[in-house]
Amino acid sequence: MNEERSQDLLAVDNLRVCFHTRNGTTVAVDDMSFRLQPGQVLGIVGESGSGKSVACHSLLGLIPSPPGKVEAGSARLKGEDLLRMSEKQLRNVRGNRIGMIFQDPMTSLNPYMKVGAQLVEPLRRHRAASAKEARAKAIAALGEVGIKNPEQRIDDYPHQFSGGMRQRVMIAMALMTEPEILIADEPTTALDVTVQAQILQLIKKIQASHGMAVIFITHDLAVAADMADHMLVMEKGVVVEQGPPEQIFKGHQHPYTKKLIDAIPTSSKPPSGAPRKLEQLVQVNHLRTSFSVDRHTQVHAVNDITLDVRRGEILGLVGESGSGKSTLGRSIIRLIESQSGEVLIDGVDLYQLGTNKLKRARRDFQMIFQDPYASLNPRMTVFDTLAEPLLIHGIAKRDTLTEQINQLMDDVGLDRTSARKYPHEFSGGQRQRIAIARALAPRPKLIIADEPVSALDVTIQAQILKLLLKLTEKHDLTMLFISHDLSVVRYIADRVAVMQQGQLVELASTETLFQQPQHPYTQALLSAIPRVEL
Amino acid sequence: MLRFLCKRLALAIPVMLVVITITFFLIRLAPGGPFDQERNVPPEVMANLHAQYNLDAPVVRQYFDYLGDLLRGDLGPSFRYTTRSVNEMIARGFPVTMELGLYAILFALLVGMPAGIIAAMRPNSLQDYVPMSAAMVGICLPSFVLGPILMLIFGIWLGWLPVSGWGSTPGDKILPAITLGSTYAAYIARITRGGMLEVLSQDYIRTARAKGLSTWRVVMVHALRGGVTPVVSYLGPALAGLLAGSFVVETIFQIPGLGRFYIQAAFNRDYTMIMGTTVFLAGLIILFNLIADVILVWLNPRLRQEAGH
Amino acid sequence: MTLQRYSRFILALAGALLLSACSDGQRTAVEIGNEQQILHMGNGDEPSDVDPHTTVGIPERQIQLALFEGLVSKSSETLEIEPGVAHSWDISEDGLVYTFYLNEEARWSNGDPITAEHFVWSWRRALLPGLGNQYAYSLYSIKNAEDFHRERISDFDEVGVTAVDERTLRIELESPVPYFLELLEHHSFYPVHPPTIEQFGRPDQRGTRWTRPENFVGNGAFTLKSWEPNRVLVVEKNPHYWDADRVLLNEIHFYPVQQPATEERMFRAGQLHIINLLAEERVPRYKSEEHPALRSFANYATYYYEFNTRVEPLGDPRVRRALSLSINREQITDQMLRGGQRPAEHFTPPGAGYEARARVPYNPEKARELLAEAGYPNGQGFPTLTILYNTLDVHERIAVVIQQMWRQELNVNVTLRNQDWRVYLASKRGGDYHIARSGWVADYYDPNTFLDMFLSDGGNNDTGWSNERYDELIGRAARAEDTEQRMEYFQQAEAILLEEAPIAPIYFYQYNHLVSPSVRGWHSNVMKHVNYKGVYLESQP
Amino acid sequence: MQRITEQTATEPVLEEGSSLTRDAMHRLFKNRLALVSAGFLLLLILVALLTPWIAPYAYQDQNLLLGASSPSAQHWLGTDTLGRDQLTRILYGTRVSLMVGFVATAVALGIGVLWGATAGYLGGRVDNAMMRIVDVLYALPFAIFIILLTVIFGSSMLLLFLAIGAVEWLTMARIVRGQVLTIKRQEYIEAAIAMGLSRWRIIRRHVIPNAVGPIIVYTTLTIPSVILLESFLSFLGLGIQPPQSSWGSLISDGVENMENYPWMLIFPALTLSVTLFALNFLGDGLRDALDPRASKD
Repeated sequence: MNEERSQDLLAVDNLRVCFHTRNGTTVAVDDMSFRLQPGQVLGIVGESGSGKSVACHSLLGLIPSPPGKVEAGSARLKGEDLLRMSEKQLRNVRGNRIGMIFQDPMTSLNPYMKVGAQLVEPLRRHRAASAKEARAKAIAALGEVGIKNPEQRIDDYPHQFSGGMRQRVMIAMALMTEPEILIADEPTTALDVTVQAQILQLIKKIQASHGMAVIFITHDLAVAADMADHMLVMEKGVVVEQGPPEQIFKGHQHPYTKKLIDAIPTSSKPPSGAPRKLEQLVQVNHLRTSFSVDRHTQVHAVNDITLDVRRGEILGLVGESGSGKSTLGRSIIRLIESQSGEVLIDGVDLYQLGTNKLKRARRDFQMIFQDPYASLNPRMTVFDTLAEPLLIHGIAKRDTLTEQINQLMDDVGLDRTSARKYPHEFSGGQRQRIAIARALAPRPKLIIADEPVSALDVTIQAQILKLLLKLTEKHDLTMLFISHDLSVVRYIADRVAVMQQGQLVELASTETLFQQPQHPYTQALLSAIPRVEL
Repeated sequence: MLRFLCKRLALAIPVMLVVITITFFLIRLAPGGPFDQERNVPPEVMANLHAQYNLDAPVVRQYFDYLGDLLRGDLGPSFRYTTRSVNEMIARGFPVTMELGLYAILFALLVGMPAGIIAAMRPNSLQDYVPMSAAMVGICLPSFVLGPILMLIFGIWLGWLPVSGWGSTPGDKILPAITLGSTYAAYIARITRGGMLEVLSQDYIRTARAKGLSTWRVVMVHALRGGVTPVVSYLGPALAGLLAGSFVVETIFQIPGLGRFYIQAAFNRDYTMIMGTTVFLAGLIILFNLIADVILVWLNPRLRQEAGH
Repeated sequence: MTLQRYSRFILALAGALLLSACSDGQRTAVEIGNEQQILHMGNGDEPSDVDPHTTVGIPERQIQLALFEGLVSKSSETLEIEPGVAHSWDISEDGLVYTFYLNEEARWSNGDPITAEHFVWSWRRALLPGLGNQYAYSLYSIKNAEDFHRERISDFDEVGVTAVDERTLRIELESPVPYFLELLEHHSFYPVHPPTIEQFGRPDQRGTRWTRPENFVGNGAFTLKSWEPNRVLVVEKNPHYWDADRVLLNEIHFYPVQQPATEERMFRAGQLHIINLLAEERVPRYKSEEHPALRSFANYATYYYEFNTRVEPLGDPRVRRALSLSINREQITDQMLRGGQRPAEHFTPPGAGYEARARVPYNPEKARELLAEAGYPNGQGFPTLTILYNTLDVHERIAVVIQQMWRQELNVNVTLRNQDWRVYLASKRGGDYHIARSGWVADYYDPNTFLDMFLSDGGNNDTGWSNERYDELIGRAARAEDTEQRMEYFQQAEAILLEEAPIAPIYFYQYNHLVSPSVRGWHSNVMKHVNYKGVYLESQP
Repeated sequence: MQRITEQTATEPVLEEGSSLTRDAMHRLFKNRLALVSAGFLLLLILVALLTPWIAPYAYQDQNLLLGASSPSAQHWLGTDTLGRDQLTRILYGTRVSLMVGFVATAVALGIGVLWGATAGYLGGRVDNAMMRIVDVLYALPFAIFIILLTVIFGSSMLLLFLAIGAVEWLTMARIVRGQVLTIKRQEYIEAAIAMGLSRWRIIRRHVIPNAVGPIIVYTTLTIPSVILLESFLSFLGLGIQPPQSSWGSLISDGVENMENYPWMLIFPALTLSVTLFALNFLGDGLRDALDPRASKD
């Protein structure tokens, strides 16, 4: 590994980064080494907290310091060690020889400045370009990343661009100085699949045309495989395996790599043993929910939707952000009031119930939320969180309470002894288990799961999905599973409904939908999924 | 934008009405009339005096008369400063108070913002602790202590600056502005620091640094706009509070400002003067809050655009 | 920007500010004033007006002394009556008719001559009911003046003031008033310029624009130059004044400075020649330094406590006397105030040919005896009373000290209550108090101004105390033709006042203020009377 | 804890979790400055409570013969112009100032929390109406109103409490409302609604416990501003009734005498400043402890 090759563009050796906080020292990156050749795409894969971003940021001195500190190692960019450069020298590298793009395009552009002003900055700084030159170059760059009317759009503010467009602006900004290396830190994680596909395409194209080296950081193995020539797999700050994608996928050595690969939901739902009942549990008729943005504009988040959920099935509800899928989920159980339409659960129209009847009826349908950090009251122990629905609906008596809670803890695979702990003491996956236990507590008939795994790392995601499958089976639950991730839906759902702009565009059984998508939108969605094609 | 302004101005009317009503009846509840003196006067004289100022009418009648006059922009004659109308007193006092307030705010901004920015650049270091401790001292030192101390040092011991007056000798505006501004400087320093810390942790600051920009440019061009937002929203109420609270400094430094008029009016039971200044100040407070809101909108391109439509 | 850079920036800013301030050399207002004969004076409150018929306060009085002149004037050095607008006068044998002969040179500040008719017009105005002149009662010694003022008669011809001719004014009195000439010097007797007043409103209209600098016409040694509220009021020499040769100052600047501490700082910073009042706590320091600017002189005024005799147990004279006897006045003046005040063992301050014989000494044994007689041996069963005073540091400290004295000497507990001036007045007037701090400053230089206050129907008697014998003695004094006899009546009345003790005198005021040594011809006196004539400034003291 | 003891012997012992509050305490204990401040304040409160027993002199004791004397063995912090022991005066002043600080803040807290929480939780038109009222009151020149009130009705402790409380509750209401609005949008509230909990139970169990942190922080920051406000009133002679003393009245006496008897200004001013410092540090410390991510202004 240590032989010095003259054509190395970037040679990182034995990098070690620590964070010294009040609560002690954490080693974020340990003994990391890699090489990057000109024109190469290096994919760094790992789950959250694996140190993949810290490593790259520390190369440019962009980690918060204190508490972060580079403790050892070297990073030679054409022989010059970045880690030993003064802040001033580093500034000449940043945005000049190494460009960066970040995960969240919504927050990574300065909302107070026109994009043009932000675009020209690297050029003005590093090339001492005149304002006019820089502007011309910026317009050209915007054009190159596929923004229409760049002459006009250059004077817009970031909020006037959509998420995908903003990521294009970010890329254009990184390209302004024609850097030797582009570090892309999870550039598509916050985007919808269709947009993600476009952006990935764009990066590929630009990489090829400019001959740049790219470090592509992602948690998504499939995306990395799609992009990279060479991959690094990181776990807890350590590079556990590296090699070309084929080698990683086929000939992997490390158990963690295997775990990652296994966690990718590729298969469809294993056919269940019991014969499917076709009886309906929920019937939604012509449901409409709209919000007024201001006096003149109304957004029809749910626009005349009719669908049914059958007893015992998992109905997947798919759509990109803003498609109204969450609103539909919430409208069904009247967490958001609809303007018209009806929701029949077991034949009873929810929208006809009075306040008190509704409260009592609520034990029959529960909800699991996306963000496991926000969905649990931080000031209640797990015990209290689980006891609440049990006591409210008179399911448990004082003397059976502990027993029932223990049962719930067992069900979701949590240690009984941790019932007295508070949510913040658990990891994200464990929290989601608590939330599932809470939803299960009143023994509901229907569970609305709103993106329950999208905030979780892949390995955790796989566990939670398995758990959900197991539990629906065990408790004979019906579930409306809302997700933007088609692979996940394919893995868990019996039937899939696709939503676009408040409307239901397609509803079919999972296999039918994935094999023969009818609606063009469904087709677009499916084709945008990054696949591991080896 | 126009609708927003109209809405806010429409809201101001009931506010003003409440202010007027509360003040009007409150001062009439107070024991002691405006013409009480140490030496008693015969009841006939008192009755004549009251008649001269419409004080013999039923209170409710007086109230509506007052409202009527107010609509015509007439705040009435001062009871205490008999030759002067309240309008005239306000016209004389307000510019002085306003000028003092502006200097004080200017001082507060000039000292407070840099201090806050500097502190935010290296949190929890000496560079943070020194200006922030100074700010704390500023908050904890009431102006009626700071003023006399400054006067003693700079006015009497060193003889550099005058200890009283306003615009009659050069430099007589410096000490009052500093005295009045120091507390605000301290608050602004703290708020700026907080705002800057918030902004400096934003993603777009990382973007700016990743572009290789200098710290100076990152802070001044990228962070400042967002970082000063809380300062701006603080400034509206602060300036209003400063105008209403300048009386201590005005008293200590012999400044013929509105605050001093007001306090004297309260002690003198100068009903019309109390009413006039209260109404005027309440109007100002509303106005300044409105201005602050407008600036906030203007600072934020997204809101600016929405307001523009 | 580093810390160093920042601190350098701030230092530079501060330096620039200071430089800009100091560039004008070091000459103070006082130094410039000395050269240009401009006197800078601290003057307490902002004057409400300068109209002599509608104002009541001392600050206004100080200014009116420069802007107006009565029939007679008073020397500030000897307090003797001197000619004013009238160069001479006759008094009838029975003391009821006064005839004044006006100086031909006497003119208004616009050059018009002053006529006797102007005085008649002015006094009529002062008495017009509609004007609401709070000092109108000082004209009541004139025949029928009170009836006119109280609207019992409407024809002013019946009032005893007549312009015999252009330069002769005759005044008839209700009854002889030995101190009538003293009264004439009071501002309610000042003449005002009829055409000017009529130009800006009715004669009985308050607060018209006639007292604005641009409109003002007066007859004093000075005339109004400018007036910026709460900043400064400037008067300048009146060239038409009959005695203009003796007026040496070009201008006087009156600064409204409420706080004594501020005033003193201004004096020290060279912004004032004269300060109105030196705060008590500063006096000892100036005294010990023998500071040349300190002027300390007795004032014809008394500080005392009033007892509300309608409230038990204060209805009992023994209780009142006991409370009064147990105040250690000497300690208050010598240990606490230390501003030269004299302990007041009687009510009327010595002066004007009168010194009371009766005394309330500090005698705690006697006080305890009296209290026991009244049924409160060693203070047992004595209810908790309250001392009321208006909000001011001195009053507060005196109340605290007296509270402590009563506790120690009599085992009597009192609480303190401070009220804003107007509320305090309302409480006192409404009888809503137990014991109230009070002070009386003489209107004129005669014991009567003190003693007639406690007449049963006295307008300023808030104690509820009445005593027929006392009323009779004061009445006799008013009618007495012989000064010695008159003083004897006062002596007897005062003895009753002290024995019955509706009040407890505490000290006689001492007036302390600072007058820069460069001010010459300034005489501080017992009546706080100022005569700006003859005052001048000298740079090298 | 009852439920734990009911466990059968075979059950494993439950692990005690540590709540956010306990975590916050933990963090607070690590913040030395805040801890020292808290200690100082506790000491101050203790001293204030015990003043009648520990003060070297009775508060009204005066010695006119002594007058103002500099610090000595008998009078550690000197005496004032009436020869009253300065230490005693400051101790009694502490009682008054702290009482004004605490009670007025409590008044503000009471009204503000109730108002803000109601408006925030009910939302919609009620919220609109209630917050408009707050806006209206904000527009009143309140500093001046307090002065007017104390001038007119005399300055009783009760009036001070009410008047100052009446000013400070507005900000408190706004903060609480903001807090409630944020909490209301949290998914755990939605979860609670989905569970069929009653509105009152949601407020009690889910909203209030989560709003407590910022309220406590703001409270510690309100107390110093109340104490300062009282001192301003004292400066105008509208503060507390003598012979009682408050820090404000002592300081304003001290300012008058600062050249002659500097100890009359230095010691009360020092006490006031150190206390305000401590309250501010404690407030900052609490804020950091309760919300480690929150901005530290």
